[in-house]
Amino acid sequence: MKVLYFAWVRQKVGLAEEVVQPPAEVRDVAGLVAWLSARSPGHAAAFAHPGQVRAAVNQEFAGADAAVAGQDEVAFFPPVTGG
Amino acid sequence: MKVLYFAWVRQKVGLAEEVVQPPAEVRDVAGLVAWLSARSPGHAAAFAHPGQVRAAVNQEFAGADAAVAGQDEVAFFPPVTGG
Amino acid sequence: MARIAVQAAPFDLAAESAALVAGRTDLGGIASFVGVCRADDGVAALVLEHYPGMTERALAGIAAEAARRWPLAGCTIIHRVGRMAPGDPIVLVLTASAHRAAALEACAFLMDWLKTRAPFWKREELADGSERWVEARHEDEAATARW
Amino acid sequence: MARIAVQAAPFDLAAESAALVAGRTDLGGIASFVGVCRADDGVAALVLEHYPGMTERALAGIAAEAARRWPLAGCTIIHRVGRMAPGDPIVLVLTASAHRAAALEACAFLMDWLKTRAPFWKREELADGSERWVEARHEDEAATARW
Repeated sequence: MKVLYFAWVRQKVGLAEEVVQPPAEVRDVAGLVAWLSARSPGHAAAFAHPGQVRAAVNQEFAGADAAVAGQDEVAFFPPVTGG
Repeated sequence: MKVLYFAWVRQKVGLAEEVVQPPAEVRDVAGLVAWLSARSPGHAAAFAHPGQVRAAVNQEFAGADAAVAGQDEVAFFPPVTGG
Repeated sequence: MARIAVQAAPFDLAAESAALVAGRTDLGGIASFVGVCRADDGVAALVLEHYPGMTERALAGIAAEAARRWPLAGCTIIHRVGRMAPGDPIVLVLTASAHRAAALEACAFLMDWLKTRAPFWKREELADGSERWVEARHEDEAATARW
Repeated sequence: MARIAVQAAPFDLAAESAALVAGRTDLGGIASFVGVCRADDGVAALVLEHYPGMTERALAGIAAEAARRWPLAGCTIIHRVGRMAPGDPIVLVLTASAHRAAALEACAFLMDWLKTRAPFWKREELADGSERWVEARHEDEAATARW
């Protein structure tokens, strides 16, 4: 599973992307956030306030209960501010 | 009093503008229309359907009861179609 | 504040837009609308007539009304007159503001009001040599009334 | 139907507009919006970051939604990324239609949706050397919800 980070989420995690292999019990975005948060203090800081972080699965916006698995590309970022 | 005609009102009257001296009892746009209509068959044709003709007095849109007098500039034209 | 022009010559969207923002760093956005001569039903050309003097007054009044309703940093209205071919640009409205909604709404407002409150008249010349005056549309009155 | 671009380079409003109308005589109007980098509170520069791949998908999806809602003859969305100075243009939305209301409404819709549904993020660099991420605005969510 490829995980991407953008904006201040990227800065807090300290990585733009990483390839991870979460255990089988990680089935959705919320589960992945909990599992990623334990990887480093940076990850923990990035996900400290889940309400401030948005997710996309395979380049589509996704909620906390969206399924994640295998070869998915999952991204985490703040609410968007383009335009 | 200067009277201007535009678009098909101009074509029917056969004049783009004329200087007229209506009698004192012509006090408003409706009165002026009635008086002008008697000047020629062209005028009569232009004003045959008053609901299709709009007016401006001194370059401001004006209704049938708007006052007209002396040195006013009065214009008659169809509903506008710019843009 | 507004730049108003009635002219036979084409206008330059990029130059007009650049003039509106030149030297400013307080703008959030510039909205524009360009009205184009459409080739409806075999229309070969469109001839635009107007009421010199009143036209400029009416456009300036409409621009002033927009400036009362929205916080505009600037606004430009250019309307062409004379003969136009299908595809030719007829009218340009540009609005600049710190906020995008103000610029976009004021641009739509200016077009709606201009359609029903500025003294222009369109005559269509058809491919068969005949001509006809364009009639005012009820939709345009309705669009004006919504503001 | 839509032209979508995400690029560091500036865009050319006149060229993009001309490309949209080239060879057509069925258009009634072209609406545009250009979003500009504003110098709020001592902002020295703005840095735009995005999610390559998802950005283009999201913009194409928003353009397709606009085409479902309005009879558009064409639409262009160009969003810049990288470092921008106050006064620099950031985003261009262009819409063309036979009808002015469709072009103007679709242009406003595209900007509103783009603001909340395309993966871009802005970081402000301040004159004192510090930096901060721009926070999403509730007004933008409300503007998206009105459509």
